Amino acid sequence: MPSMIDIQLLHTPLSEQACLDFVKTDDTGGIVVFVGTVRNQTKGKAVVRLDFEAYEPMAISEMRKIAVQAVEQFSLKKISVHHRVGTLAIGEVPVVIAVSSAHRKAAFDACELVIDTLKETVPIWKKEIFEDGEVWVSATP
Amino acid sequence: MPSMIDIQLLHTPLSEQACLDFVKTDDTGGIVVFVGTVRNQTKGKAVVRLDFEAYEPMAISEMRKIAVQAVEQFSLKKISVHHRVGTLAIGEVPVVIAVSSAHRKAAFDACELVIDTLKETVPIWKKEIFEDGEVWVSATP
Amino acid sequence: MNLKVLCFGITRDIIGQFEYRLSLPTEATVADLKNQLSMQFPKFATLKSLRIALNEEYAEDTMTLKENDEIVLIPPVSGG
Amino acid sequence: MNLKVLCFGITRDIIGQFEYRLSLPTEATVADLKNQLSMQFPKFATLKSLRIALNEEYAEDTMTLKENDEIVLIPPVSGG
Repeated sequence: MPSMIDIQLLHTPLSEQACLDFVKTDDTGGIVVFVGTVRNQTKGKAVVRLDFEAYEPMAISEMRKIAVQAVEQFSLKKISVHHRVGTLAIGEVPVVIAVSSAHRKAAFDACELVIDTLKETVPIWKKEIFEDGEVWVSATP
Repeated sequence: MPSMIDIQLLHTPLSEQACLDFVKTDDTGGIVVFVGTVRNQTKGKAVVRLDFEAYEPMAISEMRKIAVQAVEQFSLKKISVHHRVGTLAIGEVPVVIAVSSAHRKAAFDACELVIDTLKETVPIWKKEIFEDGEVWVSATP
Repeated sequence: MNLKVLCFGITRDIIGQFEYRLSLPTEATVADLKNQLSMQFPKFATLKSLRIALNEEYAEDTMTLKENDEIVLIPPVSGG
Repeated sequence: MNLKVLCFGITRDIIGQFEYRLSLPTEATVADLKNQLSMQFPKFATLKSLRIALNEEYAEDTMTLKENDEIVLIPPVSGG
């Protein structure tokens, strides 16, 4: 199912429109898109920027596994998952997930499962940079 | 809450990016977008085009009611609902709904409730045009 | 009293015009209007539902109509 | 046998380098590697979790390591 699935790990700004354009088909009933953004604070502490790094070949293969599973489980028409690495400023977009489906309920459920699973299994890490220090997100309790 | 809510009923093509740009804020954790598209068939019968019409002032006020309710129920940061009227070709976009929230679960739930409710209460009608006839969608059992 | 009713979607096809004028007794309700339309246009019975909007709000069957109300027929909606 | 381990995220900060070389007995398992690292770097105990990837796949603790495996330390991920 390669032509139904578009996985990209990019060092440049993501395009939501590129993901949307990939998943649009003439027999699609609904498209759902999740867009992550870099927040300006964590637990009230101001964030200056985020640094993302990935174990790139495995990040791509794990994203692909999630996409294949979602296509099968929800009978998706198409899916596009783009993740960015490198330094991101507040408001920039680390991840875009777009799915298309004949039925919108399946599209919502699939998109939510993909982002939930991505955050659990894909080897990508982010470090929050504050004015007075930095921390690897979720690394320690 | 006017500046948090963007409701538009348009006679021109919709821009998903415009909806996304409206809902992005520096304190957003996640954005969810629903994009409706015109399907090429209904129950196996080829669709040539769709004609949408609206009772415009009430369509806008009903969309606004849904948006206000969603912002309150899900503590959304922002919401953008754009609906198109007129003649749409296969693949064109009749509706875009974008919501932003501190937590992505709320964004998914809100976006799904907004499109579900829009399809029940907003006075907009679509007529499917086939090669050999036309039918008002959902009008009769 | 004389009323003007705006007809959208399939109701315009059934009635054959967008602005439909009819007379009802003073104090007539939304239910009375629906009954009158059903008698004059039997095809209304084929609709899944018919709601009436009064002045841009959905109206209950018990609400009373007034001559200057903006009255709109709302057949099953299908936006999105 | 001589192994090379790649360290991402906080594991690179703890170990102080991206490529870390160590020796383990032949037939050593993923669990043995984790134990060795925990002894040498007590800070590993502060991590929420530590997974090992072998050749771009998550590895079970019981799997046996080989000299040419691509071995990668996967601290708690935080993409998205």
